[in-house]
Amino acid sequence: MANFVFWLIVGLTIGSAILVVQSKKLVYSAYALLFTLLGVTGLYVFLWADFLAVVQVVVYVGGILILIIFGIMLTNKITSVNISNTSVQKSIGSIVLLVFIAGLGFMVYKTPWVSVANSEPAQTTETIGRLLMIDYLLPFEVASLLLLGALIAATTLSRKDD
Amino acid sequence: MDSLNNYLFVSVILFSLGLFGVITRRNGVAVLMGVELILNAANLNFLAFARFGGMNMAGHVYALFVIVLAAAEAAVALAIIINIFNNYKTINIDEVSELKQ
Amino acid sequence: MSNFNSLAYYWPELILTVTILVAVIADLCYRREQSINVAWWVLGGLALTLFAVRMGGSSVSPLFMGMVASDPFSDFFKVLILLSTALVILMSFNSNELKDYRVGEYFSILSILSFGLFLMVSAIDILMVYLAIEIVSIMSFFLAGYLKKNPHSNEASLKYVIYGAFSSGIMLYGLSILFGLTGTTKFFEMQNAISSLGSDSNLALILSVVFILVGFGYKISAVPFHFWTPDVYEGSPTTITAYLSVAPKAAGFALLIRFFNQVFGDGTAMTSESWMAVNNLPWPELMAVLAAATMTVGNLVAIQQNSVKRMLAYSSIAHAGYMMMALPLMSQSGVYGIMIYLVVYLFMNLGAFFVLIYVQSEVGGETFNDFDSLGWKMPFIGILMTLFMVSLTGLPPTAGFIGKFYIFASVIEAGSQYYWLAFVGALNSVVSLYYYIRVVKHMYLIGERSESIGLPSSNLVTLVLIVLAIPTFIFGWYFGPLTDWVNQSFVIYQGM
Amino acid sequence: MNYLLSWIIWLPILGMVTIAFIPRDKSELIKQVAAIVSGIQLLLTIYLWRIFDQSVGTFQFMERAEWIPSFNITYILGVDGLSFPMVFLMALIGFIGVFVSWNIDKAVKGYFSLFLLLNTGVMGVFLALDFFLFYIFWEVMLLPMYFLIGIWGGPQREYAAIKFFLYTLAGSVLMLIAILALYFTCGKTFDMLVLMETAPVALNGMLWWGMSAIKVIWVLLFIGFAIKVPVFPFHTWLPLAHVEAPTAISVILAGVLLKLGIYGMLRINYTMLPDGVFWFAGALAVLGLINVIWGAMCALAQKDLKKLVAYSSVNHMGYTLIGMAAVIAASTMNGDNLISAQAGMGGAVFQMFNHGTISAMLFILVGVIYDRAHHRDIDGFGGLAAQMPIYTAFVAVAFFAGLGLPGFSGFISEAMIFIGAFPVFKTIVIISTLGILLNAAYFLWAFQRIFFGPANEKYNDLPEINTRELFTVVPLAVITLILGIYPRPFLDMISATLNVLIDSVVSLGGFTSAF
Amino acid sequence: MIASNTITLFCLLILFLPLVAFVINIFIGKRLPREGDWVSVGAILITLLLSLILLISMFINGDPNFSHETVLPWIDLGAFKIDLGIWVDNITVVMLVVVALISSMTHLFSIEYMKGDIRYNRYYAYLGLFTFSMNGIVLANNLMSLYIFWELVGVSSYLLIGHWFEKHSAADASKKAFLTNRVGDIGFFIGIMLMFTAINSFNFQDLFDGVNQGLMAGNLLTLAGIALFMGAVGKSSQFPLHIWLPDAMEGPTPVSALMHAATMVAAGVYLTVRLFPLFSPEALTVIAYVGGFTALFAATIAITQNDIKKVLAYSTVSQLGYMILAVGVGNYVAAFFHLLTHAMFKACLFYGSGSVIHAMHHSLHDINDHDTDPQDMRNMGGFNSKMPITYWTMAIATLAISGVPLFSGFLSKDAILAGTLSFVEHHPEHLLLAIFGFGAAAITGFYMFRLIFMTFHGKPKMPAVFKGIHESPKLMTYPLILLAGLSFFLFYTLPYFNPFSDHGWFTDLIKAKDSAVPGSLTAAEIYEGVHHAHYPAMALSLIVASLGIGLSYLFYFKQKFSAKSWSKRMGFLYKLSLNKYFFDENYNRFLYQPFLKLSRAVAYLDWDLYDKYFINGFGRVTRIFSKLTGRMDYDGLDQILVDGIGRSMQGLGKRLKQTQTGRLQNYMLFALIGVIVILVFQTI
Repeated sequence: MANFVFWLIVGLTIGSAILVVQSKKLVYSAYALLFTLLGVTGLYVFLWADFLAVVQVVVYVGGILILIIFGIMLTNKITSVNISNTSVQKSIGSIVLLVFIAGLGFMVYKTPWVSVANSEPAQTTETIGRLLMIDYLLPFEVASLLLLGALIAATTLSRKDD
Repeated sequence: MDSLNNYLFVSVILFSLGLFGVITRRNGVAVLMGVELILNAANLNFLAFARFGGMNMAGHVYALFVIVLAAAEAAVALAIIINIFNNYKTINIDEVSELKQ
Repeated sequence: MSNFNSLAYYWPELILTVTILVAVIADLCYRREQSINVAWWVLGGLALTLFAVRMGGSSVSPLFMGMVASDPFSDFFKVLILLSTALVILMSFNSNELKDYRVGEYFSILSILSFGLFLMVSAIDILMVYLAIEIVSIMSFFLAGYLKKNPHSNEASLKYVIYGAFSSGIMLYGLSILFGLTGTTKFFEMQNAISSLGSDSNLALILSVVFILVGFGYKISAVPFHFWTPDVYEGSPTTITAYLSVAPKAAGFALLIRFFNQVFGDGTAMTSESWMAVNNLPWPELMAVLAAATMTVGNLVAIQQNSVKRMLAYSSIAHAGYMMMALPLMSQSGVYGIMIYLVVYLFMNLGAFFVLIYVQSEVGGETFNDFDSLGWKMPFIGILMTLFMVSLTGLPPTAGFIGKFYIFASVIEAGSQYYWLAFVGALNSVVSLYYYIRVVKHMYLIGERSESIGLPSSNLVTLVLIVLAIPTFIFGWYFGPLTDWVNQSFVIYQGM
Repeated sequence: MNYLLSWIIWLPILGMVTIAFIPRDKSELIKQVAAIVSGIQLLLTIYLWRIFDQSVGTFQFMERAEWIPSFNITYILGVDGLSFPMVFLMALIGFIGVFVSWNIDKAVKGYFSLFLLLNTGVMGVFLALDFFLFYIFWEVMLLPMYFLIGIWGGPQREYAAIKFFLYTLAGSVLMLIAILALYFTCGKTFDMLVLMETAPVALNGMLWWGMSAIKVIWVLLFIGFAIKVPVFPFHTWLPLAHVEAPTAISVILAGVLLKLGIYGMLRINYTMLPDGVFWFAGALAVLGLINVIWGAMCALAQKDLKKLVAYSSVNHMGYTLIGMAAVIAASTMNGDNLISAQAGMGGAVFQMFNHGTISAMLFILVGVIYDRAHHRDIDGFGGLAAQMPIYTAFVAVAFFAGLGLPGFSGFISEAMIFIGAFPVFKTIVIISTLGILLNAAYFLWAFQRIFFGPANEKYNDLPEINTRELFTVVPLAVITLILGIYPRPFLDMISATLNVLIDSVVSLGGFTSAF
Repeated sequence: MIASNTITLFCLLILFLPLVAFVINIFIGKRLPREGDWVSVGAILITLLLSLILLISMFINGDPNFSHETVLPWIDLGAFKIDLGIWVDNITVVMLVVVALISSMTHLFSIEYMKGDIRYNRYYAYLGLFTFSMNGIVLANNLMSLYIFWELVGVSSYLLIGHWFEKHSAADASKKAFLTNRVGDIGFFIGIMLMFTAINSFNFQDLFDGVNQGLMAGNLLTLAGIALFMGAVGKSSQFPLHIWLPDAMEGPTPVSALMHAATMVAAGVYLTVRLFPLFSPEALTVIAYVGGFTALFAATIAITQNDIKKVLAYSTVSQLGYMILAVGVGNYVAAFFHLLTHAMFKACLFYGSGSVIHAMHHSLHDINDHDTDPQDMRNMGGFNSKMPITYWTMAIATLAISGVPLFSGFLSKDAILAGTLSFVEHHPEHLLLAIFGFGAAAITGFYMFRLIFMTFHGKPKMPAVFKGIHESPKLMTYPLILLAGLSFFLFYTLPYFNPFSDHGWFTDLIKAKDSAVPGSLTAAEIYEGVHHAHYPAMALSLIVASLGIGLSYLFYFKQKFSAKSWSKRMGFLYKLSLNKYFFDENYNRFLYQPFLKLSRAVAYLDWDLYDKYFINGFGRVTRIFSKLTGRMDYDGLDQILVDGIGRSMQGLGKRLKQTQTGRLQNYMLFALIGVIVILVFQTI
């Protein structure tokens, strides 16, 4: 069952990802991205990353994706759903795509990854919190600075006047 | 499903699709979506390695930061795209091309 | 070192943080017309930061639980970053392009950007690396597109953001693989883990190295990750172009050196004569080829530009190539060479861009033709531009020669297998003469000689240009202090 | 005077700074300052000559100062019998050059500043004994030259200037690589005196990509120097640069700058890579031969007088190369072989000096007629001898000196070169003696076309050569003549150094199994 | 008896006084009274006086082995040394007198002849320069100084031939003289180098000793000898470098007399005389053939020339050939003897022709005729009545040159022919030499008398001109008289009076040296042979000379035969002779022009091909690369690769055409391709 669900999620993720990059309509792409992100979230769950799964849903789906859709809407007439989303150099892109899949897949296949057996922790939130407050305090603080900067940047750029 | 490689393969595919999207899409927003795919692929890697590396939480923290940064980046990127739209009335990045000697 | 203890060594960054906050707040307080005054706050903060950096002594330790390192090596780059930031801010007063905008954010974001650069040069954890690069990138996207009403600037920032996101994504993917291989995010732990990896993992290792190189290469604009450079440099406000061509590049090199020595090195300290790449990583050949390609492409394309700004953009690619020549050697003198080159490059390149800014504001254009007979009309500008151009070409007795000299010296020192690289470098500098001297040609040899002389309208411009010109000239023949400084700064945190 | 050599080098810079403070409309004052500064420099070199010890073959008046200790870069100056004549030549031609450029009226201030800067660069090259210093001075010359040709030159000046610049820079970057290679293989020093001792030993047997290191470095240095000489096939910048440059700059270019190449070879290649000398001497002689014949034939076909003179430089410098190659005759430091080596090398050095004075004279005279007639087309004159007798006389002197007439110094040096090189390169010398016929042919033909024949009405009222111009030509003519009659003053000065040089080539090179 | 120091002093004075005159005249001559001719004349007269003192002292001394050498170190580089010096022996003294005498005569003669010339002072200056250089050659004790003065003589010749440079022909002639001489000088210099390389000295005595010791022998020595002889070929205008001398007649006639008849062109002979001990028998054979051939060859040209000076010029070439022939057959004393006598009578002939031309010139000037050539003998005739002194002196000189007994030419020519005959006796395979010698003797008589008859006898061809002809002033006729006087045998046979034997002071004091080449005949042996052949040669030469003179008498005096019809009858040969065997034309066509063309081709190659395409090609290639790189870099693969693949794969280029290729996408694509390439590169 779990196996089935896993493969289902994998299928969903990859399928919608293909749609993201292939769809001729931008809005469809955006929706497909939603499913990809959700699928990835599912995989997170399989990877025992409950906190990250939540963050993924909240930030990615709830934040970034919404931003993207806003972006689409702001740059087009709200009413038109068929915002064209054409592609270029598809053929050579496909070649690159295949090369990368093959090459990276081969790499993944060849490399003897470290694999340590471990049981599923009850939850990850506390550990992450601890890490953030101790080991990764500096990045945590710096990230705030980054967000401040991004905030200023985004607002300044989208400010209508001056 | 309990194999690291499964996750890695998925991530590989996502990554490659992301690259594909980035290099083929004309619409700036769509290109951004490709970037998001790449970031997700990387995150998937981090978490997978974290799990199969003995629940290495550094990977989780990393992934968390990646998500945060992705958000910030998306915000700025979209602000820029909107700006572009205001000036060019298009966001097809290949049409935004006045810069040439 | 624990987080709390680390603060004692973190004065520069703390001061900078305060500066950022002050700037942001000050920005809120000023009206639009006065918003330029934010610059003074930032300048003050930068001065204090510089003071703190210089006072910081030569402690060598990891800070914040091994996130960043405090060492003279990073201090060296911090000084460069502060200098270039301060100079760019000074020059921004005179920028024609910024006149139409509220500039408070410009300065506060610049200070955040320099903070990101600080992190870049001192990071010893791949998380910090990514974070720092992202800060720098995001702030740069914004600054490149600062001229909202200017389509070129918009376009630059769009290209920049997409290319930046793309390459940092690839780098991130490489980092994730590296994480998978080593199970850690800290440089030195990674190094240990890598040195114990079997040869089966080589493929993954190489892949991750290359992917990471995409990110770093993008920062230093190395071929083939340089494509964004000309467009972004051309479209951005010239002040920002100047800044981008110097500060992030310097930081990128610092990061590159530190990362590759400490993660992929054989564990030998960089301060020893030379180090090896682990696990038969074909790093030297790769870097040599990339260096050769970078400078050749940069130079060749620069030749046919008609815009001085664009020419300088391509030439900055070429300069990255020169510096990269010293990377494959993995030797102390190579890193010396890069450090010296960066100092020199800072002065001459900023000088060239600042003259360009001045010319833009006075003449109103940035093509070669706008420089016609400028040397006669504005002798001061003409002489300085000549100096900068000669220095960029690398002719004695200017600082540019000293930079090249040290780079070439390190290449030659590495032995005869790298002589070809030295030849390529040498021929490239001959090629570069052609387009640099073209500016001089337009200034002096083309157009009517005018009898009326114009002096720079702004004392500030004069001052900044002189500040840049003096080291460009002095270091050309008296570079003892420079090498001493580099020598003192050549202390790198090497793990506990 | 303790820092005599430094004074000689840096005095023009002082002058340049002084000029920088003179308002630019006071052009007379600027010229006077330039003249005074060069005059003092000339006096200093004459004083140097008075106190120069001719019996010593090693360096004198050495100055040594710390510079960049971390890279073993030192400020070392010194003069010996090889460099002194060149220093004197530069001082003299620098001084004369100021007067030749007296009627420059475009951007006088810039012109003389650059002129003095050029002077410093050239002096520095001749006096520097630290390789790094040498290279700096070597390159410092380029930029002033670029401007002097590019701003004050003829119609194609931009092209000529950039061509000169690119050409020489291409040579000098190769030289830089060679310098660095020497530095790192021979004990990390730029001190030429040390390198002269260590390099032959250190490089012995070293292989780079299967090639002898000595050969590689030799060739790199050679190309760098050959471009300056200019040795065929690196010579094509010369006619152009000469034709386009203003008179005074042509004078300096031909009079001094071309010597830098030969000087560099003798100073560096010969002392540091003696093995290479033995390897390359044959090629050197062949190149010299090509220079001689090719230059002469090109000169013969020229229609522009200045270009003719320019090609004559190519021709004349060829003799020098042949003479230099003769050093390998002296495989042992005694007896008959040494005679050839001394004659060849002595002739080469003497030829450098003589070409300096003679070609300077030629270019000044070309400038004189160009100033008056505003063209240099050989066929466009005719019969000038009747209209400008004094000028004609000086041109005759210069031409005869140029074609190696006995009584002028050029003859002695050429004869010495031939005599010296003959035992070693019989065929080459025999063919190159054709050069002296061709020399005569192109000079006399040009002379005939310009001065002989019925007077050209167009030039009836060309003013005769004036006092200022005479003042520039006469010293050169006198020197050429005096040394042509009695060369001892010159040859005695170089003789001791020459023997040291030959000794170092012969005793350190030629026998090692480097190849 | 003169002290050794005094000899040195005298020689130096003789050498440098003319130079002083040169310097004074060239710089301030114009401002001196009479344009400074008195400076030169004074200097040369003192020189003459000093030379005569030396000559007298030689007579008093009576020592045939007299020798005096002084050296001055000139170049000293340690091992490489050159000493300049003077070497005086009897040959030198005689030669000095010849130079000083003819030079003085020229100086005097020119006072009238050159009167009113615009470059009068320079003319005298150059004469001084020439005298200085010529004396330098005479006094030199080593090859290097000899070569130096050799070249200086060349340059003074250049200057004097080109004295009237407004005439293109004069300018051409001067250049031609210099360049032709240089060709010979190259050989000369190669010879010097060969000698120096083997013997390491330039000094004559050292060279003789060296050759004697066998430091140089065999073919090398022959080669060196021939190379040295090249110098003489050039200077003495021997075949095949004889072309310049006739043209050199463009110079003022006194100059022709001094340089191109009596002294300078004799320098080549003097050289071979001086260096005789160095020549190997093979080299001498070459020399003999060159000389003999030239003698005959030039004589055949002289027959048909109409320009009075040209006739004399070819006659000079021919006579010089004689001298060279004498050296070649080993009888070099005879060569020198002929040099001496020839100097006198040939100078006399030239002055005579000068006098005639002077008269013609003035006469033509008076009737305002500027087209008639004053030198063409076809315009003369019958001048003997108007110019008796000139006529008689020239006649005497003609007799001398034709080898008529009682005159000096007879003696010296006879000595040469005797030597030749003796040589041929010993080496019958070289019979040709004798034919050359005697043939030339016959023709000499013929053309010289033709000259006299055409000029002074018969009817005046141009009566209008003839009217204005009158004798030249005294300053011109006195030298004529003096030189004509010196053409009598007496001055050479004193203290003996046998007009048929050259036995006299000359043969007593000038003794041949043995050849330094081991195995050669000694001087005594040669003398023996010559002595033996003396009378047959005399008889033969008398016969051929009278034959020539007789024929000439019949043709031109009696006009028994018509020269015109004979010239028609001889057709081709006549044309050959008249056109000097087409040497100039052929040299021009086959040497100069091709070489000039080659030079132009080289210059074109150098400038328009090599520089433009090869050197600038670097720049162009860089530009092209730059453009290519730029396009690759900026425009992507310019839609060829990308579009091409796209089109072929998708089959519809329409949409791709509508939208241009995404530039930014291209950038990223290339980055990825770069990554792939790097990866491939890295993993392989």
